[in-house]
Parts: sequence; structure tokens; C-alpha cells
Amino acid sequence: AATLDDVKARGKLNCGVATGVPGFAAPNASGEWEGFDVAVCRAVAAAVLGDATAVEFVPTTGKTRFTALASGEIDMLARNTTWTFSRDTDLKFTFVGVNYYDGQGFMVPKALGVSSAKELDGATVCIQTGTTTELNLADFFRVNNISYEPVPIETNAEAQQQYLAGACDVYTTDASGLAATRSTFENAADHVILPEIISKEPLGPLVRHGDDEWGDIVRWSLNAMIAAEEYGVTSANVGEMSAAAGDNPEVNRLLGTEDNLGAMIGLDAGWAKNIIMSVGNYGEVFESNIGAATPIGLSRGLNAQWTDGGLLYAPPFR
Amino acid sequence: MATVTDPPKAAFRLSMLIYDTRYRSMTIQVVALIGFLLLVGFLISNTAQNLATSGKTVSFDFLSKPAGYDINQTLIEYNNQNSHLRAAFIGLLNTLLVAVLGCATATVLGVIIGVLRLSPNWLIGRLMTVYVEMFRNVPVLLWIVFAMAVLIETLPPPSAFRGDEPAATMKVFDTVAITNRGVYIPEPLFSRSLGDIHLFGQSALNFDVSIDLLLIVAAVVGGILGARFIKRRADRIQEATGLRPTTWYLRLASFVLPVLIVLIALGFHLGYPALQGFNFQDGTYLRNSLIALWLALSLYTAAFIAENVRAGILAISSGQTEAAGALGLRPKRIMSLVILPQALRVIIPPLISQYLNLTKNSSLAIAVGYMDLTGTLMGITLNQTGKELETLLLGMLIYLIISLSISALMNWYNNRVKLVER
Amino acid sequence: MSNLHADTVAFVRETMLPQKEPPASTVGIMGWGKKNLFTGPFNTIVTVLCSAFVAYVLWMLIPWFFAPTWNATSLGECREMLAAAGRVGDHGTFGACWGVIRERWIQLLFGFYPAELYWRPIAAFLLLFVALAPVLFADKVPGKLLIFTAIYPFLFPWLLWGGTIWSPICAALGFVILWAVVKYGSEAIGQLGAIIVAVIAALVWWLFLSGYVQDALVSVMPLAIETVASRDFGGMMLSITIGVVAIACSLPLGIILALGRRSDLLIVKALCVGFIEFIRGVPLITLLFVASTLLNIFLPPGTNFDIILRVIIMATLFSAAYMAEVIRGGLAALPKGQYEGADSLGLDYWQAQRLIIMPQALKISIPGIVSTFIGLFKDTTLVSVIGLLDPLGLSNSIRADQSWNGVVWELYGFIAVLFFIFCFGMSRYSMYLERRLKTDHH
Amino acid sequence: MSDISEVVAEREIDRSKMQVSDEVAIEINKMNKWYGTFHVLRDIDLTVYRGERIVIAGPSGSGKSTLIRCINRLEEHQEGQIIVDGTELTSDLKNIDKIRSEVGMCFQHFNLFPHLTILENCTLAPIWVRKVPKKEAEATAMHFLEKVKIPEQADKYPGQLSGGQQQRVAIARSLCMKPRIMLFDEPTSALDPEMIKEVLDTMIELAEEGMTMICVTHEMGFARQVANRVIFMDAGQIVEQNEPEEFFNNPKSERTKLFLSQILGH
Amino acid sequence: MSDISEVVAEREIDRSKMQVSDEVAIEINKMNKWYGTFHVLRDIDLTVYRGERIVIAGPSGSGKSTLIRCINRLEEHQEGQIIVDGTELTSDLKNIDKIRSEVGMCFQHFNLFPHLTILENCTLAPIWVRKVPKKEAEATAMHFLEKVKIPEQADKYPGQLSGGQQQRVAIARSLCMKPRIMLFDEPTSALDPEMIKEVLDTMIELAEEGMTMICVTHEMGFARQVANRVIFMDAGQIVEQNEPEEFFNNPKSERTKLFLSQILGH
Ligand SMILES: Nc1ncnc2c1ncn2[C@@H]1O[C@H](COP(=O)(O)OP(=O)(O)OP(=O)(O)O)[C@@H](O)[C@H]1O
Ligand SMILES: Nc1ncnc2c1ncn2[C@@H]1O[C@H](COP(=O)(O)OP(=O)(O)OP(=O)(O)O)[C@@H](O)[C@H]1O
Ligand SMILES: NC(=O)CC[C@H](N)C(=O)O
Ligand SMILES: [Mg+2]
Ligand SMILES: [Mg+2]
Repeated sequence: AATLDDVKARGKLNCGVATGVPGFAAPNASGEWEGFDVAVCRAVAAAVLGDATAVEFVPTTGKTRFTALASGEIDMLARNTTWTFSRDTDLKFTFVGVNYYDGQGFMVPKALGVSSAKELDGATVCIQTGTTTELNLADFFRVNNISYEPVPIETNAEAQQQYLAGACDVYTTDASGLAATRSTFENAADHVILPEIISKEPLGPLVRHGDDEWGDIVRWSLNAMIAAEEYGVTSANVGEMSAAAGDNPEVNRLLGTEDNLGAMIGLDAGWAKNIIMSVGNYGEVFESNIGAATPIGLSRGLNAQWTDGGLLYAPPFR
Repeated sequence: MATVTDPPKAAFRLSMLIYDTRYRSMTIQVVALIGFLLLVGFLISNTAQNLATSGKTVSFDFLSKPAGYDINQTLIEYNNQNSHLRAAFIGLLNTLLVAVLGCATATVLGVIIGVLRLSPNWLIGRLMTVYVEMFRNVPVLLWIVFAMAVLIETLPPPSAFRGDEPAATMKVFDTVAITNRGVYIPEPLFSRSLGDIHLFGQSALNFDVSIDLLLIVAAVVGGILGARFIKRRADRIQEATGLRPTTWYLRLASFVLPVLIVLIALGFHLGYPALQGFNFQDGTYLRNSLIALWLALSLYTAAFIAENVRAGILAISSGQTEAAGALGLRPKRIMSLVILPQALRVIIPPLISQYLNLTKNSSLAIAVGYMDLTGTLMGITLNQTGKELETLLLGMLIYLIISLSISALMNWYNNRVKLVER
Repeated sequence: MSNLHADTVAFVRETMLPQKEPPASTVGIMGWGKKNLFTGPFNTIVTVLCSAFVAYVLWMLIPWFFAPTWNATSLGECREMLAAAGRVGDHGTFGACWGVIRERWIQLLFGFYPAELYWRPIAAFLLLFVALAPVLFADKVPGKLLIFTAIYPFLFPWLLWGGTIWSPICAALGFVILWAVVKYGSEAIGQLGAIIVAVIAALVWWLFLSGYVQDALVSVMPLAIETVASRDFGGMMLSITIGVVAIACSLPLGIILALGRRSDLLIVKALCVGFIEFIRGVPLITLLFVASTLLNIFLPPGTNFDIILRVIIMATLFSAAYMAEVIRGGLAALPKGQYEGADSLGLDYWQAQRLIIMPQALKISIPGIVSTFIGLFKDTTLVSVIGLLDPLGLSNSIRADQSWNGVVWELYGFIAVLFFIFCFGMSRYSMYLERRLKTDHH
Repeated sequence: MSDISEVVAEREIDRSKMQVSDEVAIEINKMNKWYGTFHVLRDIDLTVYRGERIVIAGPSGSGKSTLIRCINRLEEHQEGQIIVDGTELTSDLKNIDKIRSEVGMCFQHFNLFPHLTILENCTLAPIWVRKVPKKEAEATAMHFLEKVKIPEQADKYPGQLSGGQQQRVAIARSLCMKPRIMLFDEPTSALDPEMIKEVLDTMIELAEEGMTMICVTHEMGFARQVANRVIFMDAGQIVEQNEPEEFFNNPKSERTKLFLSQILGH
Repeated sequence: MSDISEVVAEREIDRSKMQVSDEVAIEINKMNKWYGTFHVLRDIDLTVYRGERIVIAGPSGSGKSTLIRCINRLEEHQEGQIIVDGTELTSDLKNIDKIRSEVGMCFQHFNLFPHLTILENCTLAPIWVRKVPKKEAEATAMHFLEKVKIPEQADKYPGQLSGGQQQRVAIARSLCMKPRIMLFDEPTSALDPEMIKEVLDTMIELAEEGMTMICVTHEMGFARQVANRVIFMDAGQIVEQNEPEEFFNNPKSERTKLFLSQILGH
């Protein structure tokens, strides 16, 4: 019941991440995990334990992630996982929000001369098993009445290997994952991501049913990052802004200089400050891991703040 | 002389539960049973409690829901709107397919290698020893992923066959395409096909059986019976006259002719694979996942079988060969009349347990994405439905049934061929 | 008598003939070759073909193997180095990329175990041999070492996982309680009663009391070494840990199961047979799935223990079933007279088992135990399927690293060689044992 | 066989010490035993007094081994009573343990423990069953090993001894438990002729010391010289019993005659 | 051993039938054989006439078995000639087949085929090598089984027979091929004394019928009574050969004397 107590007692957060998707979750040369999803884990650790490095990362595949979460092996899962009805209800998980609005795309070698997914009749498609994309793929080809040959695969790295070797013509997964994978190719320019996005893939962190307090903590840790960007709180200025109450009451409440929201979720007042200080706000995390300046080069698109015409919209801190 | 009174008809005392051999065994059994029941009860109550907290219920309803996912290799009709049960059935068939293929190849390879290891040719004996040690001492999973890597990394993709000056060409008179997705070989087609028989109506496990196939099987069986008849006749002639007629060509004919006739009657011809679009079309497609698994399992198991075969042959003392030789029997006859009948008794029991191991090892299919029972029922179905308990228990039950059937076969054989001893 | 020729052939040799050299064609390299390689045309052809095959394989492998890529830091760099060395073939550069091994071999051996603590697993495995010595070389090693063998099962996890010294001591205390109750309780309540009470007492100790006692002891005298989390275990070390712990634990379990299977108590026998046949009938991988997904459902709500421990439990149950069969074979090989001899002297069941039957049955079973161990050790690679980082699992995550994406042969080859060395060594050892046991007269 | 009886005869046997007392050592009343549905022992009645040396003979399969194994409770009987030293053999474990430590047994195939030295073989039971300190147990063991004339073999393993030596160790091993009754089941039938003598000598010595003995054997020389009663069994029943002289010279039953003619014939 | 010669002596042996003819059955000329560099057989010269009964004796490792195995081409020789029944043994397969069906062989360990019944053991070679109809082969087999006195065992398996019976089956099996020469390699050394007699009886009967026999054996009783020549081998060479009486009573060579003193000593 009390995941929070467990985590505190353990002094570490067990966080499920992908086995390796560049930019989202991958260990760097010195073995530290880095990436956009990893940042969510670190944020929660910063909020709960005050230490963004107090995380035990558990690499999971599309297939193993849910059992890892359900069995309690991990406290939360931050692994480009799509929020769906059945996962939320039938699989008994709580999605606490969306950290990346995505959709399923296709990547093919340029040499094939394919310009639309509808032209893929008879193609061999690499697909990660146990994912929504596997089901979407089946639906897409059935609806369009064309055939394909699925090659089931466990991890992104394997998919990449098979795709590059030509064992499949197409690789399909979340468009962000495709971009990330392509960015590591020697000749990225030889591969195109087709324009069709065949599904909605709202990706977000999730926790088990049955511990709402813990769900709240993860949910508001994510929201804190989003809100911080909206209000212009960055890792650079958070120290200064949290030193004393400022004139934006919402920011004050966020940073714990006014009211004590932290206490309501069983954390100390500086919880959000810790997040932003050690991890950064949503925008910073995005830019440093997957943004336009990185090899992955994703634009904000739907993931811009609502104020910029995107879908990101943190509920008020009140 | 001390008189002996009547035996003290001791009334039952509690201590007899522990000290009296008659009751003691009962006590132990009852304690064991209680312990076992407690354990089971403990597990069940935990499970119930855990399921209740996570809000799940145990039910097998999901089996009739649409699976939603596609499977690349299906021996019988399947699409993603079929039920999870059918998907599991497809997986089971795939498991059985690779198990049967693997056992057959492993046996052939194992026997050859085992015999060659005893070869008087030093070099070949050594090579086979290297083979056996190499495969026995490295995990089978490593061999499976290794085989898959070899296929993917060293063979050309279908796209290499494209263009005016393709980087790769088809083999064997342009009828076989070897690609890193798999191997395409000509497929048998029947211009006067007799259609299919549909079995099990509308149930989830329904499937079609090709009448053509049944006919061919019937012809093969007929051929075997015919060959046996010819052999029996040869036996009879030999018994009567002492001379054994040469019958190999008759037996060959009785094998081949019926099948040939059926094939011609059905209008048999081959369909050749041809590059069309992204892939080769037509032809029989052996996916690389199947090939890798099949190859690795057979090579690995063959190493063990080779050892069994070698041990079996060595177990027949050289005295048997010498005695048979001293009677004037030719080496071929010594093998077939004296050595083999004895060696088989030694070889077959461990051989069958190797079959059992191979079948169980076929569950490593998931490492290469071969959709067997572990890949479907205990893989994707488990994952998409979140029914860990149900799918795993069902899957284990199916494996258990397969294993127990194989061991039953082994026991039957053992009892049948036991050598008569004093 | 009509022995016509006897007198004509009467013969006595005056001088004995000396040894003669055999005809030149039958000895030396020539003779050997003629006998082993070139007997008849068919064999000659086979020999030539085989040599050609070996030569071809070596001709392909050796240049690949000797590639100047030891210092590369990524696959790309490897390719550059090979290109610079002129190793360019039809399909790009040709040659191994050894940089990945140089960079990761430590990881393949130790996983993410803290580098400064490597001495602990190394010590643990070296001590393993010391602990095994009195068992394996009973004739050459002083029996006093057996005490160390008894301590070792508690020392081993402590060295690997670290933490307070009190936890292994408390765990061991449970066994001491078990033993003490059996020893001193037998007088009062009979042996069967004592065993039942002892098991209950030990369980009570482990489940309820030892935690408090341990905490108390820690607060009084905090003796501890640095804790290492299971997550950090990986590579060969993980395989060996799982293998060694599972075999060690499965041995007593296997003995009990084997005794149960041979017992004439119907229920006990049925339970043991059921367990053994069940475990042997399902693939190990399904048991690992159970470990990773179901074990938590089966255990009391809130218990949440380490995946490695769960895997070890499953591996233990798995090898226990196989071990039981091996030991059953050993028991069956013992003549019935040994049981009767023990009975007639008045030894009770457990004394007979411990003093007479088991020492002999286990000795007979050693080759079987070793091969069970080899099997299990190889099977530890399956844990990569449930996401643990054994060498195979690590190779996947190494290949997920951008710089090494696409490296296959070198990694698999290295891992294969590691396993080969261990397994081959052990199988040779067990063959040696088998030979020794055959000639042993006592 | 005739050789052996001569061998035994060479020795002058001191029957004077072999006193039979009035005290009952073993009493068997209407004992019946079945193996499954096969009736191996039928209505056995037998009283053995302290100091008696009883030889049991009879054709193979007649139930001789089964009878003496019942006395030691290596087999369970189904009907009737067996009372050893005043304690009735029931399924009560305590009684069984008590009786087994009163009754020593030697088997045809010795059944020494091959993984223990001769000395350890002899001290094992005293240490674990009688809870005798090791030193003391070893002293006793050496005493009995000397008695069977192989003290110098104490540190060897059974596999290193000849059959006759092994059987003598087996006897010493039983004696170490200081039994009041010794049972022998064809102790010499697995031995070569030279070794038989060694073992019989040892047994004769035991008899001279007044040990109560029941011995299944076909060494008729031994029976004549040592036994004070010979029991002839057939088909699970006691067919005849008598003093040796009478038994051999003047058998009453037809079966006994037939049997004697066979075993003395060659 | 002495027992056995008595047993053989009891029987009156009809030497009159044991005629030796002038015809050469086996001729061995300067035959040499090496195992690797070990010179096992050195310059063997031996002529065996039809109807001769030759016993080969000699210490262990002297090459007796190797010699008779060479005659049957179970081993290859490297130098010299072996001519059996006029056919020289070369690596020509046809010659080998021809000779093997002329020469019967009995091994120390019988080497019966355990998966075949006694009758099948005996008919196997006639049917497959001699191409005799089954009925006829069975009739012959029964004839020889009667001769070795175990026709009633025909349908049992070798595992169900005693050692002596098995050896007699082995002899019958060889005889079914109607060989002109029989080789025996220590046919009785794996048997218990009573069984030795059975087998020797059978061999004596064979000798009486005029079979040419070469027999490696240490049954000196048999050699005295049946053999017309005893060959003593040592270190791979024939050291002495003579009629049995002369050989035993008046050995010439030192080695022979030593050997005889050893084997007749006990
Ligand atoms: N465990 C058993 N189960 C069934 N029958 C048995 C068993 N043990 C012995 N028998 C049978 O009981 C009968 C008596 O056996 P027992 O060994 O007592 O004979 P014995 O007189 O000692 O013969 P021997 O001189 O051959 O040792 C025999 O017919 C035997 O086959
Ligand atoms: N296959 C072989 N390879 C090498 N040496 C052999 C082989 N067979 C036998 N020998 C050696 O040849 C010598 C003669 O052996 P052989 O069996 O002929 O002796 P033997 O006279 O029959 O002795 P025994 O009475 O023990 O049977 C022995 O020293 C033996 O060690
Ligand atoms: N590719 C992935 O690993 C994730 C796919 C998809 N977003 C899912 O949740 O199922
Ligand atoms: Mg008996
Ligand atoms: Mg010999």
C-alpha cells in the first residue's frame, strides 16, 4: 500500500525504463542512465528523496514492463508507454499523465522508394512485441486490406540491427522512437520516416492501481516540470526564485515558498524545487535530450505548452 | 522357564503415534499432507489476496476474445481477429513443428556424428570430438542467438536480388532464394487439387486438412506397407530356400510408385519463388527464426545424441563383433543383425530423453521471435491481456502434457525391449 | 597311439628370439598415418576433404581473429582501423573488432559490481574451492576443513551481497537451533517429534525472531561490509552465483526428494513424484517466468524480494528435481545389505541415512551431480530472457550502446569461450572422478 | 564340505563351558508370516534358552533366513509372538531398538560399510546407538578385533580384506554392541574353503564363551561339534529338531532323510 | 585343476578314432606380428594336420590368443604366411570369408548374442552366410544342441543359462557352420569347476569325432588325455612342442620346466 514508505525506507526509487532508446533511456559510456524518460524517474527521486541520483533503473522490454510493475519489482514505469483504456482499467495501472504526445510511424530505407505506408503491401515489418504498435499495425493493414509479414522483436536495439541488415523492410514504432533510432544510424539520411502517423500514442509514466498517494506524487512531479516551464522556472533560476516568495503565487506554491503543498502529498516543501534544481523543467529536459539541438532533433510539435499551441497543460498548483 | 502372558493388548496411547511403526508412518504421512495442504492453502490465499488488492480476477474468458496481433508463421488459417485460444493453438503447432523437425535432424546428425567419432580415421574422429565438445559446453541459448545472428548478418536481404546486376542470385537453377529473412524453396502445387476437409466446425481450434496431403500420406503409408510385404516375402523365400532374393529395387519402387502416381493424378507441379515487391512471393518460405531455432536445437542436441550413440555402440562389447566375424558374417550384416539390435536398446532411452530436452528447449524460441507456445500464449497474449496467472499455468500444463506423453512413450519402449536375464 | 606327426615335430627352441623392429611402414609417423589416415582410398579421400575443411576454416578465422582493433572505442573506429590496415573485402571491412572486449570484458565478468569490491566475489569463488576440497578430494585434504565447508554457505552470500555480519550469523543460528532441538529433544519427545518441533522452532526463529535479534545485535555492534544490490550483479559472476547457490541448495532438497521418492509412505512418495515430474516436465524458462511474474502473487502481500533471489529459488527447485533423480540413481546402486547392516546394528533411519547410506550414495552420484551442475550453469543464460544481465543479457545491452551497435561475433565468441572453459573443465573433472571411482576399492 | 568338518574336528572343543541355562532368551509362539499372499513361515514355535547354540538347516527357500530376520525385526511377522529377552517384538519402535541392540547379526555377504575403516565399522554403532565415548568404543573394538585375530587390519578398508577377514570383521562389529544373542545367516556360504575355516573358528570360540547363537548353515561339521540343537525347516515350518547326534544319525522325518542324503552325499 | 583331470580320466577316451591324416590343415610360415612397436609373435612356424588336437600353453601375455586370432584373421599379421586349408590369408575379403566359414572359434567369454534365442544364435550364421533354408538350419542347430546336451534350452535367451551351458551353446553355434577346424581360446577359464567338466566333455566328444582343434587352455588333464601335441609359447615364440606325455614328463627347455612347475604346483 505505502509505496512511498517503501521507497523512503529503501532510499532508492526503482524505476522501470526501456532497455535502450537513445534520447529516451540509455546508459551512457560511464553507465549512468540518461534520457527523456529517465528524467521523469530522476524527478520523482528528487521529489521523494531529495536526490535525483537515488534511482535504481530497471531496464524492461515491451513485454516485461507490465509484469515488472504489477509484481512490485519497480515502483513506477517511465518507458514510452501508451496510455490506453485497457491498460488503465483491465491491466490495473494508473497513468499519471502524458510526458510525450506521440503517434505510430514507419521508417523505411530511402532506396525502397516508398512514400506512403499504404504502399507497403507485402512488406516485412519489424515490430516490438507486447506493444500497442503491434496491435495498431495489425489493424492498419487489415483496414487497408493489404498484407504484411510481422517480425516480432523484443528490444529497440534488436529491431535496429535487423532493420539495418535488411531482415525487415520497415520498422514501425512510436515516431519519437523512430527518430531516436534513426539518429544513431551511420547514414541517417538513407532512411525516411513516412508521413503517416497511424495512431495516437500518448506516452506517460504509470504506477500500479491501489496506491493513490504514490500515484499523486508521480503525477505532480511530472506536472511540476511542465508547470515550471510554463512559469519560466528553470534549473538556473530556481535557486534564486525559491529563496523567497515571489510575486506569482502559483510559482510560490510550486516552490514551497507559500502554502505547503508538499505536506499534502507527504513530501517536504522543497520537493518541486529539488526536481527543477537537479533535473530541470520540462522544456530543458526536452531540449537537452531529444530537442532540435540533439542528434535526435525532435521539434516540440504537440508537446509544446498550451500557451504555444501545444497540448501540454499542467493543472493548477493550488 | 519363564511363562509368557498374553500379549498386552495395549490400548491406543498418544505416544504410539510416534513410537509405533504402524502409526508412525501414518503420522508422518498426515504431517506431510497437512504441511502440503497448508502450503497450498497459503499460496492460494496469498494469490487470492494479491489478486483482490490489484483488482484482478482469475478467469479464462480472455481466451475467447480476439487476439488482435498477427503471427507470421501459421500452419493453419489465422488472422488477428481470431481468438487468443486459436493464437495459442497456432503457437502449440509451431512448437510441435520445430520439435519434430529438430528431433528428426538431431537424430540423423547425432547418429552420423556418433558413428564417425568411432571412425578409424583419426582426423574425422578428432573433428567430431571437437564438434561434440564445442556444442555440449556452450549454452543452447547462445547457439540460438548465434545462429540467428549468422543468418541475419551474413546473408543478403531480398533487396540484393533486385536490379539488373543484383548483388545476390538465386541458387539451384534459380529455384531457391536464400535471404536473411529466410529461405524460399519451391512449393508443391496441385492442379487437380481435391480441396480440404474442414475439421472441428466453428470452434476456436477448427482447421482444414488438405485432402491432397492425406492422399500422399496414404500413398506413403501404402508404400511402407508394400515394402514390408516385399521384405516379408524375401524373408519367407530365404527361410524356404536359404537364398535371399535381391529386393531393394522392388522396395524402392513400392515406396516411390504409389506416391508418384498420386502426385501425377493430383497434377503435381512446383511453384517457384519469385521476387515481387518487397519479398519473394510463392514458394515455401522458411523464416530465419524457424531456421535458426531448428538449426541450433538440432546441432546442440545432436552433440548429446552423438554421445549416446557412441556410448551405445561402445556398450556392445567388441566380443560381439568378433564372434559374429568369426562366424563369417560380413560387416554390414554384423551391424544389422548383431550390433544394431543390441545398441538400439541402449541408445533409444537416452535418445528419447534428448527429444524431451529438445522439445523443452524449443521454448527458447522467443529469443529469435519464433512464435511458438511461449511466444504466443505466454508471450504476447500474456502481455496484451495481463493474465499472467492463467496464461502461465495453461502454458505449463500444455508443456507438461507433451513431456509426460514423451516419457510414457519411453517407458513403453523400455518395457518392450528389456533383455531377458536370468 | 597313432599320433603320426608328433615325433616329427618335436621341437625345442635353443635360443630365444629378440624383439625385432616392426616393418618400417607400420610404425612412426608413416605407420601412424597409414593406419589412421590413409587406410584405403575412401579413407584417403575423407582425410583430404577433412584437412581441406579444417584449412579453410582456419584460413577464414585466423585473419579475422588477428585484427588490429584492440584499442578501438567504437565499431566505427574499428572499421576505420581495419580499412587503414587494408582489410577491405567484398562486404566492407573484414576483421574482428576487439575494442568491445577490451572495454567491456570486466563488465562481462562482473556486471556492474563496484570495481573496488571485485575482491569479494573473487574471494568467494576461490574460497569455494577450499570449501569443496574436503568433499571432492576427501583422501588428500584434512577432514578438519569440513568445518569451513559448513560455514561457507553463510559466508558466500555475505561476501557477495555484503551487509551486516549478523544476518548470516542469525541465519546460521536457525540451523543451530534445528540441530540442538533434534539432538536434545530426541530424548524427551522421540526423534520424529523432535524433528517436527525443531522445524517449527527454526521456522519461528527465521520468520519472526531473527529479525529483531539481528536489529538488536546490529545496534549493539554494527559490524558490516558495504552492501551491494542484486541489480549490480551481472555477467559471469551472476551465472556462477546462480549456479553455485542453486546447486548447493538443491543438494539437500534433492536428497530429501530422492528419499521421499523411494519411501514406502504413499502420500510422501506421491508428493515427491508429483513435484519431480512436474518440474522436469516444463521448460526452465516457464519457471523463470513464474519467478519473474507469479512468485509475488503467490507470496504474502507486501513481500517483495529481489528478482535474483526469486530466480535462485526457481533454479534451486529446478535443479533439485534433477538432483533427486541423480541421487535416486546413487541410492539404487547401493546394495540392500547396507540398509540391513545398518538396521541390524540398531541405527535408526536418519542415522543410517547420514552415516551409511548418503556418504556412499553421494559419492556414486558425484559425476551426475557435476553434470547437473553443468546443465544448470549453462541454463543460467536463460535469465537474460527475463531481463537479468547475465553475459548474454549484457551482450544485448552492450549492443544497445550506440558505439557498439552491430557488434555480434566478438561478444558471442567471448561469452561462448567463457562458458566453454568452465563447462569443459568441469566435464573433464567429472570424467576423471568417474574413472577414479571405478578403480577405487573402498 | 567334508573337509571342513575335519578341520573343525582337529580342534578340541571344550563343550564343558557351553552351559545352557534355564533362562529363556528367545521365545516364539505360533508365529506366522506372509509375503503378500505367500505363506513363508507357518506356526513357528521355538524356545531358545540362554547359552544354546542352535543350527537351522533346510532346503533353499524354506524360510530359514526369514525366520532369523524376524527375530531381529528386519522382517515383520503378522501373527503370533516373538519375545526376545523378555521384550515382545511389536511395532513399538522403542522395543525394536532395544532388541536390535541385544541381538547381533551376521549376514552371508558381511554387509560391511565400505566407506569406513574396519575400526570405524566397529565403533559406529556403539558410538551412535549406545552413546559410548569414542575412546572407549575404540578400545572395545580393538579388543574384539584381536579376538577375531585381525587387530592389524583396523585401519584398512573392507575392500582391502579377503572374504574371510571381512566376515570376521562383521562378527567383531556385532560383538562390539555386546549383544546377548548372535544370529548368523549362512556366514560362510560366500567364502572360499580356506576362509571358511577362519570364520568357523571364530564362531566356535564364541560358542565356547557361552554366547547364545542361532546359526543358519549347511556346515554339518560345525553343527555336529558345536550345536546343541539342530532344527530342520521345510516349506516354512519346523519339521524336526533334535540334538545333533540324533539328528544326523537317526533322522525321523522322511524329508530330513532326503535332505541329509543330499547335502552329505557330495 | 587336479580334480578336473580326474574327472576327465574317469571317462574312457577312445583315442583310436582320433586319427591324424597327412593332409595339412593349417600352415604358418615365419609369421611375425607387431602391436605398434611391440613384437608379439616372432617367427612362428607351425603345421597342423587334419585331425590333430593341439593344445597351446604358456604364461599370460605370451601371445597365445594372438596366435589363434591370427589364424582366424581377427588380427592381421604383418610378415610371413598363414595358409588355412590351402588358402592364404591376405587382406583379400573373399579369402577371409572363405576361411572364417571353415574355421570355428570359441571365446573365453562365449560372446553369445544376448538379443537372440539359443536357436537363433545357432541358425544366424548358417542362414546368412551359408544361405541354408531356415528349417534346415534349425534342424542342424537342434542336432548340435542335442550333441552338447541342451536341446531343451533352445528357446531361452543366453542370459537365462549358466556359464557352462552358454559355453556349450557357443560351441554348438560354431559347429552349426560345419567348420573343418575349431579354435578354442581358454574356453573354460571363466567357468566354475562343475561347469568346466560339462564343457570339457563336449570338447572331448568333438575330438573323438576327428575334428581338427587348436585349443589354448591350462587344463592339463585335458591336454594329456586329448591332445596329440602340446605347444608351449613364451615371449611371442614357440619354445617347445611335443607329445603330451613327453611334454609333461620330460620337458626340455628351462622355461617349460618353470612353467610346468608353476601350474602343476597347486
Ligand atoms: N521380500 C520377499 N518378497 C517375497 N517373497 C520373498 C521375499 N524374500 C524371500 N521370499 C521368499 O520366501 C521364501 C523363503 O525365503 P528365505 O530367504 O527365507 O529362504 P532360505 O531358507 O533362507 O533359502 P536360502 O537357503 O536360499 O537362503 C522363498 O521362497 C523366497 O522366494
Ligand atoms: N590390441 C592390442 N594392442 C597392443 N597390445 C596388445 C593388444 N592385444 C594384446 N596385446 C599384448 O600382446 C601380448 C600378447 O597378448 P595375448 O592376449 O596374445 O596373450 P595371451 O598369451 O593370450 O595371454 P593370456 O593368457 O593372458 O590370455 C600381451 O603382452 C598383450 O599385452
Ligand atoms: N516501442 C515501445 O517500446 C512502446 C510502444 C508503445 N508506445 C506502447 O506503449 O506499447
Ligand atoms: Mg537364506
Ligand atoms: Mg589370451
